[in-house]
Amino acid sequence: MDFTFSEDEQAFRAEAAQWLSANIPAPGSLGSLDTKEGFEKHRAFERLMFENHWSVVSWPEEFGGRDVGIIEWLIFEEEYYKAGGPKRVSQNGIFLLAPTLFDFGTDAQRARFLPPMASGDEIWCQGWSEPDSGSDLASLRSSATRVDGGWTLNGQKTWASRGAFAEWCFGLFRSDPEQERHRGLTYFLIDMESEGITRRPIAQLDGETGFAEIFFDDVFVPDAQVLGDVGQGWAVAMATAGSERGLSLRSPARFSEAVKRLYELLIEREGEPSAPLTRLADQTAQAYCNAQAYELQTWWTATSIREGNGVGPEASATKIFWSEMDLHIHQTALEILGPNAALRERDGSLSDWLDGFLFSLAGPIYAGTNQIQRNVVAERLLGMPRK
Amino acid sequence: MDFTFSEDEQAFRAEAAQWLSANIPAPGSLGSLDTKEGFEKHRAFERLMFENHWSVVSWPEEFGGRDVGIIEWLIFEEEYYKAGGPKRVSQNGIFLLAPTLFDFGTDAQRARFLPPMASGDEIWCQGWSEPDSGSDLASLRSSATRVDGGWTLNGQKTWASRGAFAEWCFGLFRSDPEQERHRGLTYFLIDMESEGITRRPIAQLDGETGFAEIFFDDVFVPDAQVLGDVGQGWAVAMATAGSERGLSLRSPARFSEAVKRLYELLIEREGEPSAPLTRLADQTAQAYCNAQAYELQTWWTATSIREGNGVGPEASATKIFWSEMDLHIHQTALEILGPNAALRERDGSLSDWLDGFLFSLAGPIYAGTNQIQRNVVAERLLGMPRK
Amino acid sequence: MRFAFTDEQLALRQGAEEVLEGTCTPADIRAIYDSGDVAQGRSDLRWSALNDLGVLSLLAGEDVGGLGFGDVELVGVLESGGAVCLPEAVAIHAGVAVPLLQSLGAPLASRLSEIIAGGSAISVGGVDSDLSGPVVRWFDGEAHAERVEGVSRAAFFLLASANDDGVLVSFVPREHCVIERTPSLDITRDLGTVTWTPTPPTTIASGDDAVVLIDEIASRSAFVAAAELCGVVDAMVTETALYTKDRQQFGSPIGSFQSIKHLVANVRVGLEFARPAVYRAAWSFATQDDRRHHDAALAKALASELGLLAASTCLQVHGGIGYTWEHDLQFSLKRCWALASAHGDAATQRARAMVLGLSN
Amino acid sequence: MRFAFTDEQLALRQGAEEVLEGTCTPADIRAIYDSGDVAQGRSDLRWSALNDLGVLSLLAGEDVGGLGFGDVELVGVLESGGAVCLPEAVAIHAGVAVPLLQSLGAPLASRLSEIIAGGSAISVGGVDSDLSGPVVRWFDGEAHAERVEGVSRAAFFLLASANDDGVLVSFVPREHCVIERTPSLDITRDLGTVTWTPTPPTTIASGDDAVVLIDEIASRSAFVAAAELCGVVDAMVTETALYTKDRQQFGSPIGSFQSIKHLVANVRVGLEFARPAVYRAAWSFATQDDRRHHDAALAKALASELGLLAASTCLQVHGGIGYTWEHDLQFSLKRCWALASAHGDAATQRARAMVLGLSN
Repeated sequence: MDFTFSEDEQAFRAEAAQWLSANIPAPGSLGSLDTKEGFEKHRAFERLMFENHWSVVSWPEEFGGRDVGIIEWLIFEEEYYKAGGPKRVSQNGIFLLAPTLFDFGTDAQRARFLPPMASGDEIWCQGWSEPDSGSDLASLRSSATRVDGGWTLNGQKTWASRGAFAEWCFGLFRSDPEQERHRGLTYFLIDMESEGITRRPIAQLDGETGFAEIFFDDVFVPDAQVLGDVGQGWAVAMATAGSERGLSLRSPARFSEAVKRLYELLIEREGEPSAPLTRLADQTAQAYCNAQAYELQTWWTATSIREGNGVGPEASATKIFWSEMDLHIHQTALEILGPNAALRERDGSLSDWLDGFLFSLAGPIYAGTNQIQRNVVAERLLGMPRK
Repeated sequence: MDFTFSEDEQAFRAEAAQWLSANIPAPGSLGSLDTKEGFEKHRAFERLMFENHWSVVSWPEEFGGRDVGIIEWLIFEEEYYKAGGPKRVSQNGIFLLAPTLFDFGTDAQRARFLPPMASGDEIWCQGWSEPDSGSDLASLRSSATRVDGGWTLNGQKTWASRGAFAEWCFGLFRSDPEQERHRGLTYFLIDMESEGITRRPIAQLDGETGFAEIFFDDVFVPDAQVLGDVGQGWAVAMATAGSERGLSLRSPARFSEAVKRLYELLIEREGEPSAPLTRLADQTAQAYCNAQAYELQTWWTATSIREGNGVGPEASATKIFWSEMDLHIHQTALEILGPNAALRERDGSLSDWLDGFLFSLAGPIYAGTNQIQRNVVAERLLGMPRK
Repeated sequence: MRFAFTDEQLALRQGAEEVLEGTCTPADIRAIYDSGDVAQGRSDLRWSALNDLGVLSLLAGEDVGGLGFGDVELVGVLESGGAVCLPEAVAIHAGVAVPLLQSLGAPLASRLSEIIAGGSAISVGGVDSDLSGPVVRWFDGEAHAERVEGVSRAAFFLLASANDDGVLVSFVPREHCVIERTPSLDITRDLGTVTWTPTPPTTIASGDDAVVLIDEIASRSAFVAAAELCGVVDAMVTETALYTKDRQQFGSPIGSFQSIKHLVANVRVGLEFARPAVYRAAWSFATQDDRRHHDAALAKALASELGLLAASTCLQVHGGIGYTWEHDLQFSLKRCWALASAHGDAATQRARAMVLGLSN
Repeated sequence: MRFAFTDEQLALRQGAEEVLEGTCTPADIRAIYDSGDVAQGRSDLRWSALNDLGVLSLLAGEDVGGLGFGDVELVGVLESGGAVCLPEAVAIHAGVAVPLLQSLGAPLASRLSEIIAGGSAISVGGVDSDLSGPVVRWFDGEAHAERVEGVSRAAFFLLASANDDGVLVSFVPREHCVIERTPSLDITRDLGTVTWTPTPPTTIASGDDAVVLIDEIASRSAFVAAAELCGVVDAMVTETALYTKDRQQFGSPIGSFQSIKHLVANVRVGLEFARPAVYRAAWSFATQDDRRHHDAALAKALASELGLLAASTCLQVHGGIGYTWEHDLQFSLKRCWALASAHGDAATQRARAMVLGLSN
């Protein structure tokens, strides 16, 4: 056990911090990811990061990364959130698809897809859920039919974040109609400009179009865009499912930075906390301890991953923890703000805390509801009976 | 709607308060219900109450009551707990069996059993659960076999409160071995001195013998001690099951008196509360509001009962509420007491708060676990699907 | 002692429900959401219909044209309004402004009579609920009241203010006020900041009288919000339970999964215990019982906590679809969040209830 | 940066587990419970076995006969002790007293050396954890330390005290103390009140030095209790999950019911996040990192909260049988309740962690 950062790690941190402090755009200046204009501004920042090799630090250099390990990736994330970095418009691609491409893609696929993914030139959206397949992903019905040189896709996907503007989509389709549930699915990479694709943006609670429904009407996808083996889509998708539940989408710095702001908000309302704490100060202390615990558990997991262990069902525990912590942080902030919390700004926009609260409400729902994750923890970490 | 107490109600309250203040024994002077000595002292107090017609105020006068309504019963309970009345050693009989006797018993049974029940001369224990039938009561296997003039009982019952010393037991046995689950059960009244009965006291978390296992080895019960129709035991038992879950075992005054003591404890530790409340003061305020809500919901339910409505599945909501409130009150008290909470008194006994905490832990378990009660609320109050 | 409604009271609630069923449909609420402006709603129709039913002047005396009823009659109507996320500030008008003007007696009777006859709306501002008692706006020439409800429709405002000289309550016609509307997450809440200059002619209470009146405003505002919350939670939990019968996952309706059952059951349990507290507060106001401030705080504490629990639970049970603009659940969610913090949040009100109830 | 144990560290933990498996069985704990007195346990055997393994002097230097290891080696041993509800106060001896005496260097070296050679026990008293810093006993002639652990076995006591002249830490042989045992709900915790008269010969630190030492005692006590809590919770949740496979109701093992699954899963999630905090604190103590007070508070805050959650959950899942004296679950329940409030409860410690971590 050693919590000291090596000289290399410290140098990496310093370099990242320096570049980020000089280049991170002013807060709010990129606008909302969910508008076309904001989307393009975010994309431009991704390109700037890519050009300076900060977009995907843990990737091999040939694809635009720095070939550093998971520890350095976490260091980068810490500095990114400390510097107030914006949401990553490319996150579906670089965090959710890329690990699968590295594990299951062909050399040609990696060469074709990874660099524009990292540069933001091609933004990806996810095509997992269908209207009748939310938590029960294995029930999906969108189909892939064998045709000459590829497949024809039909059906409907939903909850595709970034789906309103993305260039590419990755998703699972039923390639063998005879098979049920987890069998007979294939993983496809789909050009969103293909003929037969219609997208319908879906507005969220905040009125902005966070996701889209995607309709597939005889969409042709060539064989070169099948990821992994035909019929093995479930295994391919699940091999890296831990990425979404676990640390890659929710690096600890996001929460520790949020807790610092929460503490400032508390002091504004109640002054410096002193013992015995008030209820709101105690809730803030809970948020603080949870964020610290999450950071430490992340280093623990990262060490384990670096030493060759995969991400197991612990990722379900992680997903439960961060999503409920995020909700708790934002609920506490709204309580501190009191009756003004539910107001909009004069221009009709949402305050950062209210916006964050609405976003945090989605946490226990997406990437497998927390109900499903608790089943996984009980069955796979504790060996409780399935039925 | 009218929250004013009538002159009769006020006179009843005054009379009860006067008698109770003059006759309630000094706190702790009766010892523990779970020792033979304490049991007998509690029984003696029951007799005193009975002689003064305070034991079972809502029963007809012929059985020792005052024939008053549920509102007066609640008034009596309020005064009883305000005066610091001891636990009722006769509660299984008067609160759980008596309503069933009134509804399903024969005149002869009522005449035989009710007066000694009310006087404490005959204390009853409950024979519902079996080692393999806890929440799943319908799975019980103890048997009743038809013999000349009555039935022979065999099997084992457990969690019989007061079972170590009680004179009588009421319980369900499977009288038709061909039938399963809720069918083929019969409700029996059993003399605990019958040949073939063995009792084994079970010590609780606090080391005292709160309940007993009862073994039935060819125990003869005459036909006169069948309550309701043969084979109809489930319906007979369930018709008044609401009594256990609902208000009769847990009159609101128990909790409002506990909350007053909690508030005093809080002030001892932290002084008078002022805004913004500390965490412990806020928890105390939650306890206060819950106890108030419980009291009001009880008046609401009592009015409904008086107007001829039965106790429905709302009793499950009531059981969840009081059991979790009771736990919350005691957990808060222990937190206020800090590290001294887990100590015993010098003589090895438990403090009232620690004793109450251990007792409150049983609340979410017995009389149908709160998991089962939540199923009932979901299915019967909200119409959610059973399967 | 009888804690139940009369048939007449239940009939009045049913009458309000019927009017609202016709005039305040989910489509009406959606029209407001989609336009982004509560003033676009079909509010005149609704307001008139409720006025015709007598709901708006339920608590005014028959001598001034009201029905001369009490809060026990009103509370069911308030719940009905909550259930449909009523955009008009009926609760504040009928449950706060009208009874307070009525309580001031003769001097205000003719004004009240005119208002009732004209079907005008009164709104209330300048009072916040807090454990330390009502907080009113400091002013220097101008006074500002924030988060006043129903500003677009109100013809009159009942406004509290304070400066170094003491406390005032004013009754101010709209034309003497500057109104700036405040956008809210719940678009159907017609909030705004009201700016006015307190003058002797508009003063209806000062000094100790004003302090008493402000206390009544704070408690009544908490009570009516608690009643609305019970209404919206009842509607939400009923709709959510129905949704769990229809939505299939893993080959079964999701309502058959125990985890979903227990989540929804917790909301139902909370409602079972919040409602009697709200009804008790209604009775305390109706009878001017000394307990009314305590009872209002208790009711709001329970209802606010319930509202937040209901919102997060019902959203979680609906899953992604509940998170969308196109699902009507959002109306109730946003109403819950707004009402839970308005007029004293759960923590503030439970502290108030405990201190009023236990410290002697 | 490497946050994991070495093979050697894991082997040491396993060694301790094996010793405890043979010497601290549920039957051993039951014997104590049934006799009602911890002094009736087979404690000499256990103590010697742990001493032979080197566990008791793990943190003492090799020069005084210890193993010269650090807290990262110790923490797994402490968890193992928690898992079996170890009746001896090994955590206080090995995790608080020994390292603090070791830190005082030469003046105490020969005493420590003798203690280690003789296999004697040291206990610690007079310090409470509190957000405002350690609180020590006021004395006037005599000083009293309450809730001292392991009083029956301790040959020496490390005792903090204060009066108007300042703060002292004394190192007092048992024969100079009056010991009154304190009955506890967890009968296996050997608690008592220690009374002594601080004298110059027994003083090992005074003034600022004593304040620093007391701070170390408070933080180390919190850390070792947090480690024990993780051990007991791990054992409880594992046993409870097994129980849910065996216990049948409604024709299925109760572990197949979602509500039971989710209750137990919540405990497992808590453990997943408390443990790394405990391990981080171990590293901070091992390296005398400035963060150690913060890290100890964080670890204890998380572990105390987890301990209470685990106790109520595991009892609920066991149902009535868990509520009985004859089921072994009671050992873990009572250990959780005791440790959760000892050395700073969750609320106290999370306040301390936040203030140390965020206020600059």
